[in-house]
Amino acid sequence: MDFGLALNVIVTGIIVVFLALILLILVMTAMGAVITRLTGSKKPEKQIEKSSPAPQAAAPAPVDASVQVESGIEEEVVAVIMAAVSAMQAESGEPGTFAVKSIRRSREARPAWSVAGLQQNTRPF
Amino acid sequence: MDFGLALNVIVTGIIVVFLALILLILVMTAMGAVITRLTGSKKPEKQIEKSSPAPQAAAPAPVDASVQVESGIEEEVVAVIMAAVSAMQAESGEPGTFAVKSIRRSREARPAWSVAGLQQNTRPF
Amino acid sequence: MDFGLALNVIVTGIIVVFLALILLILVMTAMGAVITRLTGSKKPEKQIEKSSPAPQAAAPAPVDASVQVESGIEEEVVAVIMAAVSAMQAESGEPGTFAVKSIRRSREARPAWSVAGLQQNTRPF
Amino acid sequence: MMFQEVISTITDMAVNSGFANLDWRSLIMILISFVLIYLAVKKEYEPLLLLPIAFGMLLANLPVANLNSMADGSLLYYLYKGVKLGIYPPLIFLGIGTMTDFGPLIANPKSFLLGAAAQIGIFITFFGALALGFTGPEAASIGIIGGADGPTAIYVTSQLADHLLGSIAVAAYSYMALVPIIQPPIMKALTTKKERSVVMQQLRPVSKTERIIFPIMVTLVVCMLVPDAAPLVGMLMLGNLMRESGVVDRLVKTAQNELMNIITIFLGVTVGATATAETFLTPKTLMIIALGLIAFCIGTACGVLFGKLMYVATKGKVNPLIGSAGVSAVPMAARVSQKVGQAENPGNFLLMHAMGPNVAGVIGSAVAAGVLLSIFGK
Amino acid sequence: MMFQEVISTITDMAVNSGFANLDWRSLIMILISFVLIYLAVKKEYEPLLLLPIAFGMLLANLPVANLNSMADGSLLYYLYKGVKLGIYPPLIFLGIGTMTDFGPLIANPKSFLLGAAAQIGIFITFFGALALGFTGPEAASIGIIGGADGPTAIYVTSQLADHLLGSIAVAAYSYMALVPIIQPPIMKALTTKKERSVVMQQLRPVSKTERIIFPIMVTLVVCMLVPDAAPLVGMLMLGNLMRESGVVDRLVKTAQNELMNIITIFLGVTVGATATAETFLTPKTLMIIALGLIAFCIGTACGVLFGKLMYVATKGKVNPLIGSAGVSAVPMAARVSQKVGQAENPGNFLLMHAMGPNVAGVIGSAVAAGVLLSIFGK
Amino acid sequence: MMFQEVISTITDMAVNSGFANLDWRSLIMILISFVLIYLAVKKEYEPLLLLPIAFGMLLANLPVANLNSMADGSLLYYLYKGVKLGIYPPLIFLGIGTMTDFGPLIANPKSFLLGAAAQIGIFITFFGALALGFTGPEAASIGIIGGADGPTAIYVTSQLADHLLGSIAVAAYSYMALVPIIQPPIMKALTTKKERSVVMQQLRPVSKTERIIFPIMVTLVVCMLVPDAAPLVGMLMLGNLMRESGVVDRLVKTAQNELMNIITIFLGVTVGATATAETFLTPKTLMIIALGLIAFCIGTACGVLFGKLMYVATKGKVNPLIGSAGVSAVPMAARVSQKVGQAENPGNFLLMHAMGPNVAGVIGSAVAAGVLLSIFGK
Ligand code: NA
Ligand code: NA
Ligand code: NA
Repeated sequence: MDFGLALNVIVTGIIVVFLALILLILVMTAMGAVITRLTGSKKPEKQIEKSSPAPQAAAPAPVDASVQVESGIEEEVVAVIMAAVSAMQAESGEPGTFAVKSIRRSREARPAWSVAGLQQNTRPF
Repeated sequence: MDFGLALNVIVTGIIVVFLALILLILVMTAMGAVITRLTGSKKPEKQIEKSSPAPQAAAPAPVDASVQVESGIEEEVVAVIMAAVSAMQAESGEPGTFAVKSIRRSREARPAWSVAGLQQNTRPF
Repeated sequence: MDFGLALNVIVTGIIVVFLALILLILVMTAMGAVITRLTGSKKPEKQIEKSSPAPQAAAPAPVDASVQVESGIEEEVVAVIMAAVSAMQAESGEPGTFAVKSIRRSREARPAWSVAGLQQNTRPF
Repeated sequence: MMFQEVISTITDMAVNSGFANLDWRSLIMILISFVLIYLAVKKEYEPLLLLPIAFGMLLANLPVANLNSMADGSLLYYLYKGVKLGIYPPLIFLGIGTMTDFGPLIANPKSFLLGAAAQIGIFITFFGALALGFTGPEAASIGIIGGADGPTAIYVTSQLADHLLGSIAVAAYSYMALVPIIQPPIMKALTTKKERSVVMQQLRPVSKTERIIFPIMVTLVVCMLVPDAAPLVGMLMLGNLMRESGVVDRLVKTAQNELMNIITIFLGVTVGATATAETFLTPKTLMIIALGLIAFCIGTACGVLFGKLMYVATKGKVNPLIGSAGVSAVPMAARVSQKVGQAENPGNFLLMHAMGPNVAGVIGSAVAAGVLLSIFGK
Repeated sequence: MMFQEVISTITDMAVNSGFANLDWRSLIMILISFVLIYLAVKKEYEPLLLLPIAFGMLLANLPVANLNSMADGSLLYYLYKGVKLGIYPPLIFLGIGTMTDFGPLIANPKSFLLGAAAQIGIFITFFGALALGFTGPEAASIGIIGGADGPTAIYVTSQLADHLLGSIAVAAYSYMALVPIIQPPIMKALTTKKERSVVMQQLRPVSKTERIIFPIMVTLVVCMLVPDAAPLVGMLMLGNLMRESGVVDRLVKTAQNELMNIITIFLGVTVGATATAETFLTPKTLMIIALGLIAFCIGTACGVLFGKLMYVATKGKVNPLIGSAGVSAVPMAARVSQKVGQAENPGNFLLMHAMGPNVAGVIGSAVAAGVLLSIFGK
Repeated sequence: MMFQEVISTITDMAVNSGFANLDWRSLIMILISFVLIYLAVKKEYEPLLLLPIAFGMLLANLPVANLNSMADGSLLYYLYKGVKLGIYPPLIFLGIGTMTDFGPLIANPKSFLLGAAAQIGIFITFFGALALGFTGPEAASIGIIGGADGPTAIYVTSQLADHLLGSIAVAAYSYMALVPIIQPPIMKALTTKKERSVVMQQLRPVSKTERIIFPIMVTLVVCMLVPDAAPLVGMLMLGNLMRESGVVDRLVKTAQNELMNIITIFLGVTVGATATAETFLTPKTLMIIALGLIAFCIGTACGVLFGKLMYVATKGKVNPLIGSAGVSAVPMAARVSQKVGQAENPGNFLLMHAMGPNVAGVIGSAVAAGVLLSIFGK
């Protein structure tokens, strides 16, 4: 076994993989900043409004067994929506003030929390 | 530049293209005549009857804003049907006596004014 | 013409074809026996129950013109179901005691009398 | 001077055009292609293959255009590679496997015997062809028409005698379309009224496990016994395993639709385009057409006669009419059994019983193909 | 010592990376590919082909990766075989045939004349290209842009001058997307208000028999006269025959969807990936873009002028605006005729009348392609 | 005399049949293929690939039939060309690109780090394989199993050491199916209850513009840095660009369905059919299976440990459980993160946060593949 070659490959490999993905982080972060500046970040906000259900009820946040889930939407997705709601509550500083009562598939083609994308990703390749 | 070659190609090209398509005109016209003689042109007439709505109302021919169009049928197709109706009126000698009130997709597989064909042709290749 | 070759091919061919298919009979029969022993033939029985309509009416068995056939199910399939019913009657020893009144496509994915399979086989390749 | 050049170019094009080079042989071929288009479109004789075949024949016989499957460098030459290298027919079999329900055969394995008996026509026709002066590989390709299985016939012929591909494909698909006309008289002539009236016992239900094991077993047994049948039988059974497993539905859907359709178009057009005047307009073609019919008739007869044997052996439990379905031509031949049986007794439903020999016939002709390939193949 | 090796490997990778080897020419090509992606995605310029073409161009110009269509052994090299050997464009034509309704042309065969007239732009542009110093085969490939038919342009160029494939494909598809901007001024300049207001007579209904015979007749006539057009016209007409026959719907569905889509992806990416800096960043590309525009304009003008001729000949029954549809660019050009006509008279509906010359233009440019291939082809 | 001939022919066929030539090694291979079919069908271990792979293995080991991917002239030999020439895996990546939502990664680009960390398993396993006596290219192919990405593993192995293709593909797909069993113990062992309970902040919404620019940027950066990754990454990103552009839906539909399914069938069967007894029944295969498991475990561990690092660096804002998703195995690994997290705190939803590292892992292993190909490739 050529120990030199081995170490060489390992170190180079790991460095290059990290280098490539760090470069991507920089590029994407820069891109995100540019786009936000250009568009004044108006559009994303609007999207948030659309995708967040208005707080209405007062049940505790953790999963409520009575939540109605439209057939065909997987458990997981409910989890995601729940998570999103929880996260927003965390931000707004008033936790545990409402629960998801009913989930329907949104009409929007490509919401930030891409439900369709997730389900498609489920196909095992 | 070989001026002779150029002219040669141009003249030959144009002559052959016209020759081919004129030949096609002759062949298709002959074929049309033969078929008409063989079938006594009965079938086409029946088709006309089917595809023409019976004149009922008395509004002026040009497009009426209140025309109801079934969703999925493009504006263009309405235009075509309108045109067909107008044309038939022009033939029958009594213009401007009715308007299209409502358009529904015909059940017929292959009407003379092939709506489906048109929509398929729309795909850009 | 090489008469020897000819006869050779014919005899060999026929023997090998029969040999192969007889071998398949043996293998499949053995397999059927093994599976029946392993599963105690419980499952198939259940399937029979499911796919056989309960005898209710008392009309004679041969085809009744008033049988309601769900659109999309071919005549043939009706014939098959009728045949199945007749056959069961023959087994149960009391012929001619009921008729098929109405046929609906079963929800089961793969019934013994595979209706879907039959229809697919219809495609001519 | 320049004008002269134009004249000469146009004269050149005229001289090299198809009109100037149309010989009567090509013209006849074009007319034959018209007849086949008519049969495919108006009579609906196996149009999925006959229409592309007929159009391929038309293209191949347009003078000068050189669009036949043997013309090195042409579009159809490249598409024909899939036939020449034996790729398309097994892929068609993959699709057929995904569409075939072997349940009736699993429920009644004795049907295999009828599927074997109906292949006798293949070998007897082989003998006839040999007697008429065809070479061994040619005779084998002609005999396989009697298998009543298009892709198998094309596979064998493409490997053994591809100059006959056009004639054999046309004969095979035409006779498959004519099964409802060819078979009934033979069936009636060979059976008694009593035999035709036999009502058969219901088939037992077949479990999913059996359905899954079946394609694996068939692959093992057939490919071990006749290795040359492996590409056809292996792909047929892979398709069936995919179907019955129920876990790869998206692959099944594509294999039985888009993949099969794409290959059907390529196969049909290029097989048709092998039929140039030189290879098709020979007395051989007429002989092939006659021999093909004989093959179908003998296959049908042998199936029915073997059915009679089973009728006797089972003391009247087997209706000999299901024997004719052993030629394959799925599912047409099984329907013919059903109809002839019902004509005798309106309450008799033989369809599912005939499906057993019918799908067994597909395996049977693949085995016969393997035998012939092992004897005459390179 | 070991540490040194790692350094040297990384240095090696750095030296061989694209960043170190990025020359300004590749950079410009990458920027051009961005512009094309922008046009395809935001402006929706024929995105089905322009997006794959643009991405192929991006891949081909990534330094070191060597992912261009000419790089022996690369992924795109293999996929490009389908272009190089003349396979993809006829198969695209097969799909187009299944989607084309030739009814309006059958109802009014005189439309063929307009479909012929609009091809004059091809030959005049050929002359212009020759005058600018292009070789004969190059000039022929450039001229064919005026046919306003992507697959035809790609077919001719791939056979005659595939170093220009990138530029010509980009020009062809860009101008096809720009038809609604390029044509109207020319149409208005060449016609009077009175001519534009002509209301045409309703087209006669077309029987199914005529629709079935049409593709067969076109194949016969065109392939006999111009054999080199046979792969394109033959496949176009096979597709149309399959469509009109109504008996092979499953083949039609696949030919017009999956088969066409798969080939469109392969064709687009590999055609785009022929456009390396060496072949694309030359003054020739600019000339091609200019000549392509000229070709479109002359084609439109000739169509309209011939329409005027027919207006006179028929004593005002033909609206000359339908002549511009003869360039093909189906169905965009026909829509332009409709819109310009309706702008003059809101009750005038030229669409179906313009579809005749429109689909005739497809046949016309295939014939022109055949002529050029027969003169300049190997 | 004649009878003797028949006897001799049948003896000949018997002697040359598979039954007479079945050695115990082929028999064991056939039994292994049965086990794999069982795992695919009953246990649903990645059946889309494992079922074709297993059946290919069965076909390849049928004695005499010679239906393995290396047997010149056989059906599977031709279909295997797409693997050998490196065509199928990039096309599968094209389809994966059309199905992948990179949104969570764009919203939180730091996830790229976890996608990088989880690839460390590849290189450590490479070292292990080298230590066990494998050659460099072999060790590289074995290491890449740790990428948890089937097409990438097949691509690298087909280019570097295709005699190991069968073992490596089986190991890769088996472990991908076993991700929900392999990962959780490692994840729990390396994290504290407090870490596992971290609730992460909602991801920001991602605009369409960002989604469109992302694939272009990834193509540029990755292919410039590691040109050998270009075929995989380029096609993945072309697919994703087609998806996100929203203007070529018909191409997207075909790329993610029919094209992908056709190639999956061909890829699976031919990869399985490389596994003949000679190449598969060696101690190497057992080592590969062991090393593959090690690769998965190290990858998972490195991902989680790097997650812990980010947990510290962000002062507890990152849940280290999402690190394990960096191995790719989309979307299984992300679901595992979700489940392990939820087991600790039922109100904690990590799925979308884990999707970031998950899809980053796909890019990460393609980069690693590029590095290994650039070092060991021709
Ligand atoms: Na048969
Ligand atoms: Na044109
Ligand atoms: Na990975």
